[in-house]
Amino acid sequence: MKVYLDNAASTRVDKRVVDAMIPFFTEKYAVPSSQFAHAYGIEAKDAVDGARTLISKKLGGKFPEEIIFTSGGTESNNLAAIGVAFANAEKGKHLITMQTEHNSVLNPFKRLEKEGFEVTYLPVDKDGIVNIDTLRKSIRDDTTLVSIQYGNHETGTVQNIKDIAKVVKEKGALFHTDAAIAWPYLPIDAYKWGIDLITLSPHKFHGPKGIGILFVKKGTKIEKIMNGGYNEFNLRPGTENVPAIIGAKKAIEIFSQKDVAYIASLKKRLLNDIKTNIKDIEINGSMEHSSPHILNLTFKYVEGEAVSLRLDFEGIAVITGSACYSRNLQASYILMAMGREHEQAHGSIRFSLSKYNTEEEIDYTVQKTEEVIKSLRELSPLGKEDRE
Amino acid sequence: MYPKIIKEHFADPKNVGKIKNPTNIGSFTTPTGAKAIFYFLIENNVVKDIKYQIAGCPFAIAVCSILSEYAKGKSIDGLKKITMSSLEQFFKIPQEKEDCINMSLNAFLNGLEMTK
Amino acid sequence: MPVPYTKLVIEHFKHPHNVGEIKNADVKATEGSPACGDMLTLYLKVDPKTREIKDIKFQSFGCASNIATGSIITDIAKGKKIEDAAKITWKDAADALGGLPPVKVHCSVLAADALHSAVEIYMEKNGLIKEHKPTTKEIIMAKLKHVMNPLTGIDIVKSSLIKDILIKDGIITITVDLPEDHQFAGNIKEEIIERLEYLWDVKKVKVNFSE
Amino acid sequence: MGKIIYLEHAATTPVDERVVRKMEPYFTELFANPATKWTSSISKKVNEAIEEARKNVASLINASPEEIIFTSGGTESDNTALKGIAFANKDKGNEIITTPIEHNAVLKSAERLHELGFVVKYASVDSKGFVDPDEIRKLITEKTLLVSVMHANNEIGTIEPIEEIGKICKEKGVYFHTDTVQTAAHIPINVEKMNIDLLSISSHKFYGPKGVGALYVRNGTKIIPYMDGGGHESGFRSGTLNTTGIIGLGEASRIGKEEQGKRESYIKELRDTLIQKVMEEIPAVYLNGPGDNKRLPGNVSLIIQGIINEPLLVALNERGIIAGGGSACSAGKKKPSHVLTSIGVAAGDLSSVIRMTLGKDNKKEDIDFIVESIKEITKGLRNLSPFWEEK
Repeated sequence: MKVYLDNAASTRVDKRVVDAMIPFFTEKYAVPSSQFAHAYGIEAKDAVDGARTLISKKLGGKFPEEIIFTSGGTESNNLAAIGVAFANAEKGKHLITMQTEHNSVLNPFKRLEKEGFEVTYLPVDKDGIVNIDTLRKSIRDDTTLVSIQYGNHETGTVQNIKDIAKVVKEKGALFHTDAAIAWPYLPIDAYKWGIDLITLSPHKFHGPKGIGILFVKKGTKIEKIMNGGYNEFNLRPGTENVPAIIGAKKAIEIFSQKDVAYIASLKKRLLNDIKTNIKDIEINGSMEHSSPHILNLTFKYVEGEAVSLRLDFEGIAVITGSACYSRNLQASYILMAMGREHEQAHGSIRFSLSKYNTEEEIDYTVQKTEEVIKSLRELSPLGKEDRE
Repeated sequence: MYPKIIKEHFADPKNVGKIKNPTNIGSFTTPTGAKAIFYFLIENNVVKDIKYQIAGCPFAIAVCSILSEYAKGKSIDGLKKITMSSLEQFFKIPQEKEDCINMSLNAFLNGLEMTK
Repeated sequence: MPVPYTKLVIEHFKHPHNVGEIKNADVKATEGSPACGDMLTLYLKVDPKTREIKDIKFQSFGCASNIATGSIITDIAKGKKIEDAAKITWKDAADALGGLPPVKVHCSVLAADALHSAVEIYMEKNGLIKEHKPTTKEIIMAKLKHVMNPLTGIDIVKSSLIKDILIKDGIITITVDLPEDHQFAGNIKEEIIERLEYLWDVKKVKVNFSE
Repeated sequence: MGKIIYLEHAATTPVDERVVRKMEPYFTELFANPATKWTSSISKKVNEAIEEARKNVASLINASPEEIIFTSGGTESDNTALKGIAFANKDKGNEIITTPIEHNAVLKSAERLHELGFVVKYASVDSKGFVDPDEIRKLITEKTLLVSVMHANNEIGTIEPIEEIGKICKEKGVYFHTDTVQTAAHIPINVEKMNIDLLSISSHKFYGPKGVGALYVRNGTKIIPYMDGGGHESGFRSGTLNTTGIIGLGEASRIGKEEQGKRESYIKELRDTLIQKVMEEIPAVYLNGPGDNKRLPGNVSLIIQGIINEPLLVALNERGIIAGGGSACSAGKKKPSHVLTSIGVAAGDLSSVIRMTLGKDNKKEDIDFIVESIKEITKGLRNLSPFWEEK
């Protein structure tokens, strides 16, 4: 049996999405910006504008021009962080983010530090949740941007971005959220909640790769980070990736909340059965505030890469929070920020589900995980005292 | 990504476990909590038996297994000369896995160095 | 497949009305700049007694919407009293065409501008303007906003090419911030003169270049 | 609408059916994120396909696979080349040399660098759009970090003497970047022979998908990454790899290399027939850029005096002929093309330029219809024009 449980990394593109894209490869291939020269370009432009209207509406935005298409979530996060920081540098040079953000947020902020900006990296509690009072106290007069991830990519922990946005607005800063993992699994309402910038990544919800979205609320001061043509309302140059934009639109159109409920039921089944059958596990992340498709568990006394490779032998695709026990600690900085020991961080495995998974697959996964953990623990010198 | 030999030894590691009355024990723990322990039975400078326990990644596990197979019946003087680069005869070492492999090798060499 | 033009626009574009030159026109007015690729020239023949537009024609060096607007606006203006023709707006023309794409406003508006200029020049020439205001820097600036800077695609005022304006004894001296041998210097000079020389209190228009 | 004759291949090309077929499985079957290569065998397969694509792209320009970085397109490649070199080497100097006829992705990146304190020098071009290698040589000082000259111009088709420029850059020890967005897979490129250190490629200009491109970076080049994130592409370019796009680019490169010679001679023949016939049939028509072998195989750029291009394009479009005026990227802006002003096109002719760029799927038998259509429409428009008097 083949079981794909790495949907937080990337998802299968829905067949309907591919079908919607194909004509834009071979027939309606024109560049939308050359609209007045020919009808092909107009059709492409109409299709792209239609996508903007739909996506903006779904996010609780008001204008199609609030949707900027980029090459992916990473570029969207780069554009949000660097573009807003530089455009508002006259007002202030203090920025706030969170220790457990995705690298595509953290690294631009680190670069900004080298450019003379000051960055506060907010800590999180053991569940990975940021404290709103701490945030409130961190916002200063010269704070221009606060960037807090909606759902965490490794643990699935979800921040209360509604309340966070409120605090940020009260203090007069701009608020960006990286919703690449959380949306559309969880709701968002840009205008009502007071969110200025939102990062989305269509390949995380059965859309194509190579396309990202940045929602930029009308009137938000931001500048481009790539130079070239005047595409995307002069905020992101380069020929529009029309087929991918159409694919993203289709993926959003067909995404259903029924699927979300189904995925949540699978996650519950997976967790309960693992808990029943395998001892010495720990849940990483909040149970209460969690993305419905992500479950992160630490299996004590074993190493994550060994677990995931053994599971891969059984046809199950999962990832570990740490690629390796020793030097390469990059991926587990999230668990470390949540106060985990190295040993705990290293045995962590992320299961991430999608609408294509079945109950049979979950049962198979539980059975194989039990076998793999048992076998690797037999090899391990750790934890013998506890077990024997 | 994984060399064939690593994949094979990881899937089915040889000589796993403890030796009841070992002549030599060597262990190595990384600052991040990974750990390998080698148990040796050495007679007349020759490795008669060897076993190990390991909590580590596939490379670390496979290297323990490869070393245990290789060492059996060999003189410890020769085995002491094994370095990271001599492991290259078995497989190409990826840079990002050096630390894990080093851990297993160090536990092995520490055991050989132990005089009892 | 739709071009962003209405059927009526395409119709007027393909078969424009009132095309050509009136040889003995009472007035001729040009708007736009050939370098920017949008220009419209309008000719009027007016009955001196009734002040009705007897004949109206246009020539276009412009885009499809420029041509279509020229066609429809000349239709609308024909037969109207000259004072009433002055009241025809770009919007009247656009509405009559069933709408124009927003990006095309600036080139189609030239037809309305040309009509208004033509009426103004006619009234000026025929002493129909009752009260004359003296030409001020502000008036000159407003006129110069119709002269395009081909380098930037925006007018010479907005693109800060006007270095100095001097009004003395009916002689206007404009200094343009371009070298005299610049590839667009000639065009800009010509257009500035055309924009200002007909004003009632202007005897001469001089254009100087910096450097 | 009936038959379509597409003449805007310099703006974008249709994706080759073979390329689409190659991409398809990577949407719905091999969709895993290739970054998790240590733990997932699906990712491994995806990775192998990506490495295959990298090899094909490398082979197109005679580079090594590890010198190819995948990007989101030509614009990102150009941005990365200019800014990446400037920032990484600012301890050595502060000068960049380029030309006034580059694509906006290069020009605007250079302008941005100028804002940040770098000195940007522009080599002039002659009336055909050629850069003089000797002028480049004279412009290079010990503070020069990078020379960026496009391989061929997208509007007027001029193929620049980049081999000579590359040689000069090598002698002088400065990096040489060339934007080959218009030439890759269309005419031969050899980074070794041409002494190129950095080179930009855009997939959708040669029958590959949009949203993907590549940057060639010669081994040992000192450059810093442009996008910050999870350290993909050996830490150079972050962001989940656009697998389908990359596979598409790889396949388009493979086919491109295989069919380049055949396409080049076929398209050139079409080009020359079209130019010749239009100039014979219609008075007062002039060719922008050079003729013959120094011109991009598919590029036809003409001044048709006495008319402006927009109504011509709309009327051609009514007949199913899709052509362009100037560059697609600045269409919709009133500003005249920087390329046309740089080669000294007269003010009155700037908006009389029509560009037709031919592709491998254009048919010989359509040429007469194209010529006839331009002739008829031009006649009508000239009748309207205040500038035109039949000579």
